[in-house]
Amino acid sequence: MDLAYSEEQLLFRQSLERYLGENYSFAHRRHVAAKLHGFDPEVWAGLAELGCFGVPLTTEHGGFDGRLVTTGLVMQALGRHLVVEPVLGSAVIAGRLIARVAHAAQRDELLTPLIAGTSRIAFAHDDLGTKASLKGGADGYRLTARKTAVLGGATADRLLVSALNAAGELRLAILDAGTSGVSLHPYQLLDGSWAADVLVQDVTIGSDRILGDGSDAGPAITATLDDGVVAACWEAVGAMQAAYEQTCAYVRERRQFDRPLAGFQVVQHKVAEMAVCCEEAGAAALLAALKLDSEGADRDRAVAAAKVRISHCGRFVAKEAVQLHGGMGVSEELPIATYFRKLLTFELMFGSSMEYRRRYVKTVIAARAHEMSAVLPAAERADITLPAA
Amino acid sequence: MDLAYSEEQLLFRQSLERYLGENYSFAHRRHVAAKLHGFDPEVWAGLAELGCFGVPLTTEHGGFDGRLVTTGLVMQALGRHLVVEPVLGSAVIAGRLIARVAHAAQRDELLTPLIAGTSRIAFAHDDLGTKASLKGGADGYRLTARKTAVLGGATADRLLVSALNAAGELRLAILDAGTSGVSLHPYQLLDGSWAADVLVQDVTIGSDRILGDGSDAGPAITATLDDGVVAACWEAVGAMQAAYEQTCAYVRERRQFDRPLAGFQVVQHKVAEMAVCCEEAGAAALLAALKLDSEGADRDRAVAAAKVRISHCGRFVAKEAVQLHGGMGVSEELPIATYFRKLLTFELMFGSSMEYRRRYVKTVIAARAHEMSAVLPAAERADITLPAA
Amino acid sequence: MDLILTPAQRAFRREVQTFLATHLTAEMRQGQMLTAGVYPEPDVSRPWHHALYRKGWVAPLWPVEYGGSGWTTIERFIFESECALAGAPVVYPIGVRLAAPVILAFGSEEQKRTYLPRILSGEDYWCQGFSEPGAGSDLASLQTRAVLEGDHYTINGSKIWTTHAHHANRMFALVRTANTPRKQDGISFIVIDMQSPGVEIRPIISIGGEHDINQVFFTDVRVPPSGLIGEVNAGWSYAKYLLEFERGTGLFSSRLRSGLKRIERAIDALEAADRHIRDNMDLMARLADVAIEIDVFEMLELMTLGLLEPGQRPGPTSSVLKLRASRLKQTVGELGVEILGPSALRWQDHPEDVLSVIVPDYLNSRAATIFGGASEVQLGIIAKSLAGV
Amino acid sequence: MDLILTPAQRAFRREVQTFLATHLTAEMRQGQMLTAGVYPEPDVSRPWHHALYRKGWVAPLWPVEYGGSGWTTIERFIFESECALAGAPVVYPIGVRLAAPVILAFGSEEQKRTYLPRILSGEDYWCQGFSEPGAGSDLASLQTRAVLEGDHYTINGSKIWTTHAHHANRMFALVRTANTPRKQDGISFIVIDMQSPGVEIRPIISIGGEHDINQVFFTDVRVPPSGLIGEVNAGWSYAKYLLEFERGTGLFSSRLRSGLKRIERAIDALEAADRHIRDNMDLMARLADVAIEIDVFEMLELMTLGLLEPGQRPGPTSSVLKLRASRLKQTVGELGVEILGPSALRWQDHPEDVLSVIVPDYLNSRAATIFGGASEVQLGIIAKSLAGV
Repeated sequence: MDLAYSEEQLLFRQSLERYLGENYSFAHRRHVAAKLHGFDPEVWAGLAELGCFGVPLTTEHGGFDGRLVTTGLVMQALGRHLVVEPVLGSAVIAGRLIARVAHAAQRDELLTPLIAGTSRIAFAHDDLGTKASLKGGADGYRLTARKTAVLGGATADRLLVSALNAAGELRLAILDAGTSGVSLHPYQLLDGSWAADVLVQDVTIGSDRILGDGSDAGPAITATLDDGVVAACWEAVGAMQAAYEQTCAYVRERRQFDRPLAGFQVVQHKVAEMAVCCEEAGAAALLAALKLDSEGADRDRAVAAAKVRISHCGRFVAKEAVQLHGGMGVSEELPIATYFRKLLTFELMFGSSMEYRRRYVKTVIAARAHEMSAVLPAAERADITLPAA
Repeated sequence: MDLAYSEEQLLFRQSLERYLGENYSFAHRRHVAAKLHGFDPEVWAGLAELGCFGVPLTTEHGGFDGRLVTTGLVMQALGRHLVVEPVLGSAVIAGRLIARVAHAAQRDELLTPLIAGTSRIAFAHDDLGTKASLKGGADGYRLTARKTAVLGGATADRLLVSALNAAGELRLAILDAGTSGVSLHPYQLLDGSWAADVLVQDVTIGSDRILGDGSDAGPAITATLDDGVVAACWEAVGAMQAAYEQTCAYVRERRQFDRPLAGFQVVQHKVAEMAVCCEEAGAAALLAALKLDSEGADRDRAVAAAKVRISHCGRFVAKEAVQLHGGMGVSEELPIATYFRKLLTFELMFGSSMEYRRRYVKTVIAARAHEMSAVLPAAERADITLPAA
Repeated sequence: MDLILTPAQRAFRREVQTFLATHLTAEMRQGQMLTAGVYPEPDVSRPWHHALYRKGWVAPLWPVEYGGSGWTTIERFIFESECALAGAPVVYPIGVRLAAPVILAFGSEEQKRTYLPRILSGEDYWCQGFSEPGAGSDLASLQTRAVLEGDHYTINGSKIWTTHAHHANRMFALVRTANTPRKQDGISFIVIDMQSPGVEIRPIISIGGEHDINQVFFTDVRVPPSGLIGEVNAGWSYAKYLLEFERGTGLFSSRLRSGLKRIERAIDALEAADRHIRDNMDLMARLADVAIEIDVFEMLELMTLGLLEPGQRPGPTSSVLKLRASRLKQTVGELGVEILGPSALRWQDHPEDVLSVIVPDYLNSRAATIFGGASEVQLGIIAKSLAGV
Repeated sequence: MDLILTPAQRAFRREVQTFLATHLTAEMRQGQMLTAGVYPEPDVSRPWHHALYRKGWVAPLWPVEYGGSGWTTIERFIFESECALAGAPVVYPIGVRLAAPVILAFGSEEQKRTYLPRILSGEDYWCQGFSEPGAGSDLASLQTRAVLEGDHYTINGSKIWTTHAHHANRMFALVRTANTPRKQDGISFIVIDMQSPGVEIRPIISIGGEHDINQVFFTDVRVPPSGLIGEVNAGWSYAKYLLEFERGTGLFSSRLRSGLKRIERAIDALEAADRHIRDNMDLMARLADVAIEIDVFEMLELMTLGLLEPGQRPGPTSSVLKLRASRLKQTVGELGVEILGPSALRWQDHPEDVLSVIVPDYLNSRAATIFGGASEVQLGIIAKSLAGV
């Protein structure tokens, strides 16, 4: 058991924090969100240079790390600075999905520019039950799909589109965003980042444009979306911590009734409750990432716990940060309102707490796994029995 | 619309409060609960003399009032003083059930001594699905039943036992508690009052011992249990208010760190939140009672709202009262721990908040009644239509 | 005690319903439905204001001789309930319900003749200049000064969070007219013409993305002494009167109910798009909880205000109402967002329909516990005045 | 960073499991399962204490030369987790974890030789004399005095909330030995023989109906100077050391997990009696929420304490752990009561099984946020030390 970040991880976090501190002011961020469809090429190049896009991928796949814990550190920093660029959609989700499914040549083709920052790939999956279809055979396919809320879809140059083939199995098709027959409706999300609805109307694609060796992509998609949830959890933790720290600073400075807000016991206790929430949320994100980095982990348990608990803690921190900022919290005068929307976005994305709670019931509770430690690996103890009580 | 208590109601409340203040100290209450199976004959006679047992019944039925609002005032006072005697089970539930179902001769026989305090009747209904049965016909019946949690069953002299007849309709049988074949297992409830499990083993009863004219007692039972819930709501409100008031007094008096607890802003705000809860709970109880006193009221809405909201508010008040009392709150040194158990009992009795919430969904939400005022009577407006928006 | 309407009350209700069916247009209802914030835009509220004006129903709380409608509180409750149910626009209250009571109580005859008719007719549109960048809940520390120079006051300083300043032609403001040991003693209440030279308005975008509030700058703005209400340096007591009046006369429950109704319409829209909200028992349980809170709050409001004569103030219980109403507004909004689920992620990408307004309205509702007396202030009042701690 | 056990850790875990399978009897497990409160009765905990003593595993936090087990924090975590999972009795900690660290840090060599071996062997059973009727969270205002009269101290006064005083043969107590301007400066830390003449014990019944706590009266009780730990009038700093040690070394998560496991057993018992708890999605969702909170808390505890050397103190984050653990204990208890539903209403009328212990345990858990540093105190520490406000 090793509970400390490595020196490399700490150095990496430090350099990313420094980069964002110098290059990603709140004013700049506002500009990117409002005017640039959530994408600043310079920032993207900067993040690529730091190595951010290679972090979610193992060296075997051309990446630099491959662990979700390290990916989490990237996402946490992005959350702190409210970065709107589509790192989650491209580097984490599309990147890891390609790594899981693609064959070697496709990996080289797709991941090398993705890591270098010269290509942005968006994963177009959710179709609200309209069932994207992939028809045809070895000499080519026809793809029809209506996808919604594609993260980073507004500025991606490539799309990874999931669709059902004739056998009812999921396949992933690679499409250039500019392909004729593909139309995009970009829009802003609640947190200021940009997504798109994607319409693919009977587009012909070559069989080499199907990712991988032709087996069902369903399990890889499920696993990758879980990775995405955990990455989003870290981003939320970063946002939460920043909102908390800015609130601490604000109540120390702002005076009312001849003393700093921090002089009021009620304010002190609220800030303390926020601190507790931040600690808890950090633990939840760390647990999920460490578990998903392990072999044979109970993904349901780790992901569901993180999403539910961080949603809860994030909601509390967001509300109190706004309340303690007063008018400054409910306006665009400070970043606080944006943190609020960011944390609300996190709650709504990838499914609600209620859904993850149900997932925990169906998998963890039903198997009585919740009677065992969430942290320690499952024990090899089958041969040891206790006397009945 | 009349939102003021009548002079009679206020005077009645005052005299009951005075009586309990003089005759029902916390020490006495403890003695009754621990040693007397929750029944002090002198107190019972005193309450009868004040007219408490006639309040839930109309003058037509030999009672003094018949409105749930006035009944509520009685229950509220009993709640404040943590009275363990079975007023709810006997005077409210059994009394009103008899008034609803019995024919005139039975009413005279049963209600006159009930109101006078010389007879206590317990309604034995809940059988945990074991289905009590009533077999036979005009010249006599045989009753078999296994009833649980019969309020006041520990000290009742008569039982009203519900059972299904051959046609699958509910009937109510009158039994003397001492009848051979009837066995009682008395036990204390969480709030200190006493209930009983009742076992009736193939007991023969005359046809005149069936309440009423032979029609299904089901609707009367449902309505009366709703009345019972509302009465319990008022009792909870009384307990809550007393716990709140005693907490206010305690924090004013008790000193820590060289000032009264009331000098701490966090304590002030907690007490204020308790005050808000008490106000809300009082409103919920009042609304339910007034609605049930009206013709054609939406009983589901009124009862469900009261049970859910008063449970919520009561839980908050109970917890904070204990917390603010510190060690004195988690021990039997003061009545606070007893108020806590009383309010927890209320939550658990007659079904949980979850169940009442479901009831609200099934009846109110499904009918979209929640879009209309809960307070104003349904409007006669069918012929007025608004232009479509 | 009962909730039954008298024949006169029933007739009045009928009259209101008929009036609504005749004068409330689809455009007005649509405008109110699409309002994400406290007050609709003037182009929505003005036509409705005029319709009420012609009927004599604009100002329920004014004396009849000045154009008040002469209603009892119950009638006002019925009126508000029917208006909200019908989806009528909220009458812009800053003139009618904030400025006018102060003018009526403390203004000169000439001020009454000048200002009141134009408030009543809707010709004047007021805004409120209380908060300042350095003075929020601690209002008395305000710094905007008015200096008497010859025949006029010269005003310099700034007000912030000024709702609809960009629509208003008049402002009533608190200004510092003397430096006194006790800050409260040097404040005056003054009327400023918003068209005066030296008044500048900076829009502030709210957390919900709307332009409702502003910062207003005063640079050597001239105001004639006739703009001063009451005595110089006595403004603080007028402001306290105003705030108590504001808190104590609001009927919030009907508007909370229309918030719930709006959510029902959103559910209908989602169901029409094949999102099965009504089958989701988790969401339905949440909806029931909120509806129950509103049911109970409605009764609380009625029993708190219903016994008062028009103009009579309810005392500290009004803080309970303000606190609960503001939290409930947030609860309703939060419920709406949860019901929208993934649809809530689209930021300003909806057609102009009910789905477009739920999220901004929720976000803006975070201000409800901040402005007009923050929750922390209300809790302090409740602790002191109700709980006596 | 990872959660994978090293081979040595896996071997240790295996050793603990084997030990439990060999030495933990059904009676011990049953005794712990039926414990409604913090500590089991001595007849439950003593045999287990002896088994651990023989193995050298009683005192993980003591230096090895005094009989400590020499474990790392991770090993201690594994040990606690396995013990809780197996249902082992809680080792009574007042001697081992509270008295001993103070004696080790500040006691004389003779005191160490006198007291420590008898704590380790379980021969001495200690209680803690801190709180007084007039000194709860404000501990320093204590009034019990020790006056040096010739060759002994004479003690007069009273301690309250003294857990297991009626089982203990020794007490460590804070007593006033001087009247100093700063109350803290006149306090000494002293060991009292509970068999001394003048010691009287009054049982206090807890909110859960148990006799665990007491008031202890001292009337001219003689204590030799050898009972004084460390310097006279320096007791306050020892007490602070003790409290920090107590907060910072507890591993709460494993015992919270066994609380959850106990609820699972209660569900099994209810299902066996035809109460279908596992089909109730509302209850299952509540269960999932609580299990998730415990999962996350377990990680929080591990990451807070896991990097520390044995004996090293974690600083103010320990207040986060204490706060969360105490609230979670209540949450677990409350969940248990909700699951019991109507069965929770029977007060002390269950057979001695798991259903009999859920309600008293919940009720007693209300003390968790009061004793050992109330939540309000922890929040104050967190605000000051973590948030810097």
